[in-house]
Amino acid sequence: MSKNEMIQITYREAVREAIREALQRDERVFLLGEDVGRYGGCFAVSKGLLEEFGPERIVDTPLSESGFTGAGIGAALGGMRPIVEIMTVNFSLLAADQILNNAATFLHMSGGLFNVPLVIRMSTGGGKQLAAQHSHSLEGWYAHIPGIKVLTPATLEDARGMLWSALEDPDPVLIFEHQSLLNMEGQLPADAGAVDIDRARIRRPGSDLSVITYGASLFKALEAAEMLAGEGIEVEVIDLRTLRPLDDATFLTSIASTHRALIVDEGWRSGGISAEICARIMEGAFYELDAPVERICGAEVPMPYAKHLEEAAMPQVEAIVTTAKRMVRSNG
Amino acid sequence: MSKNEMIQITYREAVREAIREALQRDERVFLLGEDVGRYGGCFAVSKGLLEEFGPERIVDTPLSESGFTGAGIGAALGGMRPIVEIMTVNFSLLAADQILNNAATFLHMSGGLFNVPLVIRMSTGGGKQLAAQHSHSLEGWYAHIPGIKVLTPATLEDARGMLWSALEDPDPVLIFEHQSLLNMEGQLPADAGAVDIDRARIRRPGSDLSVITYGASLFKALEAAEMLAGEGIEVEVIDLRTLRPLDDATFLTSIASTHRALIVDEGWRSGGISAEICARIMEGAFYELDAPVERICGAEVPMPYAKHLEEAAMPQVEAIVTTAKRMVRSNG
Amino acid sequence: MNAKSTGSPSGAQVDRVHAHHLLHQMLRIRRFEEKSAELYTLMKIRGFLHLCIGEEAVAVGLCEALEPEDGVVATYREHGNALARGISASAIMAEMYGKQEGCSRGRGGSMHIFDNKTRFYGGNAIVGCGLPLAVGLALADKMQGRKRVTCCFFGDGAVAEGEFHESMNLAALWQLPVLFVCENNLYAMGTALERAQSATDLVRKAASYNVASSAVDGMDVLSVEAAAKEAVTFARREHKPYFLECRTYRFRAHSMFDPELYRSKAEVEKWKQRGPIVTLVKQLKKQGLLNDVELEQLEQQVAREIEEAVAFAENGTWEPVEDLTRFVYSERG
Amino acid sequence: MNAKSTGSPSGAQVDRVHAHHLLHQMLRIRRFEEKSAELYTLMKIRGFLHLCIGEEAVAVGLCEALEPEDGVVATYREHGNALARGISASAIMAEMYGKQEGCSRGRGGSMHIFDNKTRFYGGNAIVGCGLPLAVGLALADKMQGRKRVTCCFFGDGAVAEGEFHESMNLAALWQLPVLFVCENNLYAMGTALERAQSATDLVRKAASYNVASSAVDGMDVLSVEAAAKEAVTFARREHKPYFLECRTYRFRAHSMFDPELYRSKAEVEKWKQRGPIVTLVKQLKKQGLLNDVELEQLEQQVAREIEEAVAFAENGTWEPVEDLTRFVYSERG
Ligand SMILES: Cc1ncc(C[n+]2csc(CCOP(=O)(O)OP(=O)(O)O)c2C)c(N)n1
Ligand SMILES: Cc1ncc(C[n+]2csc(CCOP(=O)(O)OP(=O)(O)O)c2C)c(N)n1
Ligand SMILES: [Mg+2]
Ligand SMILES: [Mg+2]
Repeated sequence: MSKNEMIQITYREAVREAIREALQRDERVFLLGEDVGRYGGCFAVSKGLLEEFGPERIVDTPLSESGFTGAGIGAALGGMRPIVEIMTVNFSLLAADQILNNAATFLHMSGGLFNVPLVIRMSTGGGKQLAAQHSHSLEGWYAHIPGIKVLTPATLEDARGMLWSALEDPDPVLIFEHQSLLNMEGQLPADAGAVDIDRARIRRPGSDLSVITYGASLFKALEAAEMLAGEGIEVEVIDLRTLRPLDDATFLTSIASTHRALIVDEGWRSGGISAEICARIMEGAFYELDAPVERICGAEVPMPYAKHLEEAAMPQVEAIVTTAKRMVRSNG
Repeated sequence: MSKNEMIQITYREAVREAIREALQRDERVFLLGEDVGRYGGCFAVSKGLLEEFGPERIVDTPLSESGFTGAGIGAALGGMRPIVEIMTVNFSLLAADQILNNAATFLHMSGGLFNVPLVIRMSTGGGKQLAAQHSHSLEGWYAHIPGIKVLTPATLEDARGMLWSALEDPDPVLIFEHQSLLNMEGQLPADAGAVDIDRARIRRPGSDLSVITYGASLFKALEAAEMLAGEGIEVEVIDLRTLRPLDDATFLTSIASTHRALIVDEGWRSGGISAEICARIMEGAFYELDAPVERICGAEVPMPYAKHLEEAAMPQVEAIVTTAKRMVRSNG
Repeated sequence: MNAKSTGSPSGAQVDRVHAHHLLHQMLRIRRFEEKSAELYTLMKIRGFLHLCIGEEAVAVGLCEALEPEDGVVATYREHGNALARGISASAIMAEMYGKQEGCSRGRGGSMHIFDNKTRFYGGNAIVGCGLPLAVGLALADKMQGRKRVTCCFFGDGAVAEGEFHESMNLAALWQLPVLFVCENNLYAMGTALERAQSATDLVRKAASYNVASSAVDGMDVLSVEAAAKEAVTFARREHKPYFLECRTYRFRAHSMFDPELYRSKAEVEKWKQRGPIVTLVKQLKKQGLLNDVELEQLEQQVAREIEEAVAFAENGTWEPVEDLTRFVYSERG
Repeated sequence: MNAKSTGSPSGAQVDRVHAHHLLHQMLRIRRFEEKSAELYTLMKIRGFLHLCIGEEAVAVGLCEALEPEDGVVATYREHGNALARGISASAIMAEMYGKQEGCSRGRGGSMHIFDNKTRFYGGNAIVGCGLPLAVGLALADKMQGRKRVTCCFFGDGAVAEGEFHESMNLAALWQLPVLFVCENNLYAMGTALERAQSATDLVRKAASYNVASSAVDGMDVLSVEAAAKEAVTFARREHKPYFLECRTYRFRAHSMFDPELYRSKAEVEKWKQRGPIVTLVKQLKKQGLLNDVELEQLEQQVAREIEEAVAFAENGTWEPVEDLTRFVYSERG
């Protein structure tokens, strides 16, 4: 395979390739979670890995989220590099104690003695009509916790590249993979590898408005930007990529030239990452703003099952377009 | 006892009186939690109640936070009005699944059929050198969750009065009692009773700066306000009282006359309730602001044990004074 | 696995009318779910759809043993429990269509069936999360001096969750009439019981909490019914929990996205031979309690009911989008 | 409660030097904690302070059985475990003073003692949260082909937590050499075991996970040591978990804020008669293995160590406030 060759790949496959590469590169890496092995992963992400790497490295667990997440922390303390998979973000609440009270605090409360090089992957987000116990977007909520890092790969490149960087990180890293992106297909260099996990990225440059987003909402923002461009409005679309630590420099710089910002976040509005972005802009770019920052967020409801209600509960392209137009055309 | 008689009472006693009154008024009310009975409550809040009301209504539980919180939800569904006590907010993470995935969503996912009239009380906050697994302020974090209400009584009046209103609420209500307030003593009318749980309160009027806070930080803000008054700066101190739903009208109105706002929150800064307040101000009072809103928050560290570090990790009067002065004297 | 059956053994004489009733109930579930699978491929039903085909005897046998005032807590694989409990096929079907005439107004879908008339508390899609609820419902009954029983269904997979442990202990400690019904179908998604539990004899676990227990052949509705009646009677009379393991098998995939790599076709076929419906039909025919005409009549009755349910769902209406944020908090007034 | 002791029964002949060593270790813990209580009233130590006075035999007996490369996970009542494991009294005392010379730099305090040289992973103050960690540490050993054992201490109260259940199952399922040591002192704060567990025989619980187990008289250090050695040998050789219940008693309050309303003075006195130090002293004297001079020498040696520890802590320094946000993330480079 030549170096510059591009391959056609899905998000799901990109994550799988990332796991496979990690397993090959570092024998301390293993995958731990419910149905990651024989079943092939609840979303078929780890399909085939058991056959390739065997049950010692692709470890099926019983339904014990707190137990196996804690075991992941222990294994990390014991010198391994576990990748813990929690099927869906809602289930991770069963492991919330281990994540906040142990993984995030261990280094600090031991006065720097014991770091926890653990990666936890989970699926997040709505759009699949899975209703109130399988559809939430809690990555912004987890981003409140010091001691962990929170990654939200949106693109194929990040799906493929963030895992290795996370595994090289000495501290616990949570990776949120949006359910609705798994089937997304596109081109990726055959030799795609690790990417940085520190910086946001401008996915589309523009001068009229900064749209700050991440995860599956990125593509809605890009679609909206395309439509807006048709009307002469140039939107700069920023993919946060990492919600903790939050790279505010990138969006503050953008706002210094656009003077307007719109945040698009699938998570619930109140106290979500959208609020923190607002606050950072307040603190870091107040005098640059021509108009107040606005937010398009998930409705503050447990996710409903019915398709039309679920759609109404999530940020949509139309709302981004309408809001962006209003913001740009108003004179702040 | 005459109607207007004032009694000397501590915060701890005020909470106890509230529980006692609820037990007397409504036979569906009972108290459920670890060591609430024979031990008298880990912070002695429920001392004496077992003797008065018996083990059927003051129910000691094993160490099973998820189990007994879930049992509280079930009992509420079964027509009772349980008060679940979780000793310390950090332990509530063991019950996070029951709180978010069940209590907060039950009404919605059942299409309005089943509401959950449950009250969960827990202690919160730092200042007692209890370190990284007993000292956090997660009330602002819980305020992210639709379907629950979040109360943070700071005053004796609220400690005494919020419980009954919470019990009359048809939906789950979380009450956070700050550890460091339990010994606070003061005067309260002998017949003090229920208070509203919907509105913030201005605890000290002022025209130069709105200080928005809640819980134990309220008293730091009031102390700072006193000192600032000595220097001719009149600070308006707002006690949020309820973090969800957030009464933004009160602070937005205040800002409309002060044009400056400072938020004081013991919780971690990023993505805390301070961020949401910032965002609401951005959205609702942007054109009123003479200067960017500022935040004084808990440092983003798991709480350290050493006294001087713990103090440094929490908002302090001095920082409020300094910041307020700078904000008022600068010309935005 | 050899299921030791307790309670009335199969082959015993049963009342004809009652036998037909049991068969009818199982057929309702079977045909309802077959229809649901079809509607799923037609995209009328979306989200996750978990079928209990093969496990009908458990739902039917248990619900027969319950009184109307008893409570039920179930899982995301709960169509059978809901139908057997008496929620109408129409309300469930409309729910899966996402229509506001659905039992949960279309907000819950297949995984969140609720009903207050039959005291059906979900439809819970977090594995294990229903168990503490059942404990609390029973606690409320005890506190209010009511003689009700709370029946809590959960799978073999749920036994590994901490909440199983906490709930068993609480129910036993507080002497609460909770009937813990483990629908042991040998797999949790793709994880076989012996890969999930260090000790696979689940009844032994009950003993470690001092909870009375038994296991029953979950493929034989008469055995299940008998065991359930004993268990419910015990719970109600003694004011104590009871753990009933029903050994059963799901014939279909875990959900609609499951290539079933973790078990062999032969294993599935073997269990299908012991299917609860074929077994009962064979037995009743042998005993002269059922003939082909009667069976056909039952099938037609069921077909009509399901046709009506689908029509009801099709004719159902969408809740207005403006109502999205209703039911986050109760409406007072 | 009648503690059935297993392993070498008390009264057996022991090596003199070793016996003195065990006594010395227990005395170190006892005097260290007595001093800590004193320093607490002087406000040199703050936060929660949980003393293990009365339970010294458990910490000492267990740590004797461990190899240096083994791992230890403990609770917030862990001064004894830490001292017995070999963390210096000075480092622990400085930690409780909040000085940066403390074993956790003063960031942890009494509830969070850590040490990497002795592989002491806390000092965990969420009841039950250490058990999954121990499983993971043992999993890492298994994966890396090391023959180490992980010893996990926890109280009787922790048995009610879901994490106990999940951890026992995982360790047994994966055949991991975790030594689960239940320090059963009959109370979790004010909650007596029989108010926390529907079945109070904890060893029976282990059986429900197929985990080998035994109970030992936790007031007799020789019995504990013998049982611990058997358990550690089993875990290391068989690559399997072991559950050891040590029946013991805490003589002091749960923490420094505990009026002890939940138990009688008489009960406490009765247990004090069986205190691990008085028992061992009596036995050794009877066997002619200890005389008053030797005892006094041991006491003096301990007193010097503790004096030094206090001096070390007093002379320790405060970490600069500017360093507050260090150790939230690792420092690279
Ligand atoms: C806490 C939690 N973890 C994981 C899942 C995903 N999941 C749904 S069903 C299931 C298997 C459950 O197996 P079992 O309890 O045996 O019930 P069955 O599906 O066999 O009826 C899993 C892992 C979930 N819903 N909740
Ligand atoms: C999850 C959790 N719940 C509650 C507490 C408060 N708490 C601290 S120690 C304790 C009692 C624990 O009893 P046990 O496990 O028997 O240990 P012991 O204190 O007797 O050594 C409790 C309830 C806690 N630290 N963590
Ligand atoms: Mg199953
Ligand atoms: Mg104890």
